[in-house]
Amino acid sequence: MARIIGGLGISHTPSMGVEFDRAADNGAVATEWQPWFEGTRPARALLERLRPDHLVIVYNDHLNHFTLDAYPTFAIGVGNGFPQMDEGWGLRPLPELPGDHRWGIHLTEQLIERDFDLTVCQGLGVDHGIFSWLPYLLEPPWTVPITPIAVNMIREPLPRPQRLADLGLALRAAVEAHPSEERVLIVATGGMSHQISGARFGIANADLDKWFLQQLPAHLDDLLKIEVRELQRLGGTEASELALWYAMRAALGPQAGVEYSFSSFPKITGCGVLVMTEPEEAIR
Amino acid sequence: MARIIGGLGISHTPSMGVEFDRAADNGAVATEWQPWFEGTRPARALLERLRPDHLVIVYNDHLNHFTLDAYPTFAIGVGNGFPQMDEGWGLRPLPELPGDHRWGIHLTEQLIERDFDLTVCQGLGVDHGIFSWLPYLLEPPWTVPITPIAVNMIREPLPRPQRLADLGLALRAAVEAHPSEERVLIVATGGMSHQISGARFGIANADLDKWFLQQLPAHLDDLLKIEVRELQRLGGTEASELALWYAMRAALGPQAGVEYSFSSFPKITGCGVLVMTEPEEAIR
Amino acid sequence: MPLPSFDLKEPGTVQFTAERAFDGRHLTAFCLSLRDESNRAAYLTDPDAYMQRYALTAADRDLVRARDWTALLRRGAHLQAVLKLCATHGGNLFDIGAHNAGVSVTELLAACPRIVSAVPGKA
Amino acid sequence: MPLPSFDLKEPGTVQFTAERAFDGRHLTAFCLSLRDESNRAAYLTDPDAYMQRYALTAADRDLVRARDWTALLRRGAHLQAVLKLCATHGGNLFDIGAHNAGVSVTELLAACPRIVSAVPGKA
Ligand SMILES: [Fe+3]
Ligand SMILES: [Fe+3]
Repeated sequence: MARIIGGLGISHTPSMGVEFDRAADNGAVATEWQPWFEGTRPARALLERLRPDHLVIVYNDHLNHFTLDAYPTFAIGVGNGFPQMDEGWGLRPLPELPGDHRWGIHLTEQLIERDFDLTVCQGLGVDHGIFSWLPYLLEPPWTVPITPIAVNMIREPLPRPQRLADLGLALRAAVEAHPSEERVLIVATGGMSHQISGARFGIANADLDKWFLQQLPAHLDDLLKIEVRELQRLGGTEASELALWYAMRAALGPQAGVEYSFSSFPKITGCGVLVMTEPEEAIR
Repeated sequence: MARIIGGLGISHTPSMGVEFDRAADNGAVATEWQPWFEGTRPARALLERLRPDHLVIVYNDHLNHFTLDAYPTFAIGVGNGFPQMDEGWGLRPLPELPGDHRWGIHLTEQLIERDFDLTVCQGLGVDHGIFSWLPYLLEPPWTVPITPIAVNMIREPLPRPQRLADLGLALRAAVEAHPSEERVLIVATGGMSHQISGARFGIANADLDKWFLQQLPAHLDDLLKIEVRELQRLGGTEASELALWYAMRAALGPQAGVEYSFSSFPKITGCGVLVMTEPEEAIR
Repeated sequence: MPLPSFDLKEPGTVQFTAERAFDGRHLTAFCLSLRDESNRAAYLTDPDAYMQRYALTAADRDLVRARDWTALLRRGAHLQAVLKLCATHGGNLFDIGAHNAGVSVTELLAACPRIVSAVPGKA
Repeated sequence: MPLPSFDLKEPGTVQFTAERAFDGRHLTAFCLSLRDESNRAAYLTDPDAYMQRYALTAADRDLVRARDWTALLRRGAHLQAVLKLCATHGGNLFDIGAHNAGVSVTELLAACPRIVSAVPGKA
């Protein structure tokens, strides 16, 4: 059976991607993004040591692929590649995400058998939800195939926090039912505190982000009791995306431990990263 | 609170719609469709007596609205009208389905709160899944608003039969949470035995359909133990759509009783209808 | 025609598995584009040019040109999609079914409904 | 600029409720059509003609012409959709945020990140 070797939680934001490209052009990272760039180096080294064979990435689309004509609570990508969406300023110089449609089919079967009502996407484009942070951690050309799972963080009602934890548990069972010896890393990505509209635009609750990174590894049950509205009130409306990180934590065993944790606040979105491993994969 | 007054199970098939239009033009129903036309008269009379204020219709699309780029397990329509899809032979002379977006929002909120991972559709077109049988039972212009819930019966894996029963239970709770005194009829529509491809094209297990209509009112638990593949083996691949009827039965209370039950086999699809009512609405 | 058997094997049944759904995704997308009337007109005007818009292989295009409904289903085009293609060429379900069953449309029409009897638990 | 408050009321927050999502569905669809480069070009060439393709009301069209980002959000256009419209006109998130907050872009840029501190259970 395949198995989960660890988990990665990470923020995404368009500006993170813009800055990556600018730094690549200029040969230097802008001052306000320097902490984030440096902060991702240890995570990058950890991923290299962990050698995952497959990445399951729980993320959210931002109306760049889906529309409100049909907005899925949970959508899974089944394909051998997932192209980048043009978010309005043109495409970035990056390849498409590699996929493995057999993994997509396997996870679809396993999750629907466990009563997750997926929308199954044979043509899925992906936005900064994955493309913004991925180049910081993995250098293109990307070779490790990805199965993307998109979660609604755009329109009310959002799924309950507990549903995301249940998704993580189901993903664990689904991975373990895969007839291979592959090493799977579960990734969840959602912006930390931020709000990008209204008079609260730019709210930056850096302490909330640090607190969340401290709580998630060992206190998921406490976090699940917090309403998403409370995260939004304290951390901005888009802090709802923190709920996605629950799927990653729940997919790992109770004994999984923290390898690395970091956060910074470059401008308008809390940027954090958390790497956890199962005990038998511990590097720390 | 709103309440469920009863349920309707009914077959759909494109030819049923074609025949309705032809009969309207000719002033006479074709011989092979005569039993079905006559058989729907008592159901029509029952619906008139039951005076529902809202219809929740669990149906399936046949790649007439959705595509395999994004095929939802469960999709809900939120709108004040749902247009007819052109299935390749032009539109039929029928108005769009009336909707009530507030009911759509209410049911969406209630079902997602109960962990149904809906795809929420603000622009939903509907095919013969609803348009083929509706004119037999309700005369246009239609005035009772409808909330359509589309279930994947097109691509494997299908939802488990139990998931459809769970949907019915959740619908009951959702209706009862509606702040009104409205009378709600739960409808489930799926073709009975039929297979429309392969050398088994035209398989007609009329006895299976009769047996199903006998079992559903009081033996849902037994039916739920039967794998969908077994229904497909005996009744044809599209007999999988019988599983949709489970949602209707499960939405009613255990004491709900049969008002009317009928089936016939015009040509290539088993055509049946079942009307049930809650005890306090019993007419029989 | 002999009565249908109670199994899900080919040629009786061409199951639309998840693998087939994936393999046939471009064919299904091409066929479903014909739900749109203007697309039907464009396709009928110049089928080859129209098919170029979709990522069909040369083998896929040959199956479409040959209206080989059975091979299209095996290749992973969904029946409901193939039906749009068939309708665009003036056909209907019975054309596909007859091709699948290896009989004429007249024979198939005469044989339907093909009455069988069995219920679960009493094979 | 004063620091953001810990509540979800307007004008601090314009919640994208399910009702707003429904009311603004045509505006959101119009804005999202601008994800496509050729649509952006068509819109910029003749905004009024382009808007005719969508079921926008006269009031909706006025808000678009006025680039009244705040009123568009209140009307139910999703922020991520309004952002496409803003980008098409050469703007970015800060233009929308400044309009929402009633300050200049320069002021808003200078104020960010607007550091606050609180965690759940310790308001
Ligand atoms: Fe985000
Ligand atoms: Fe059907």
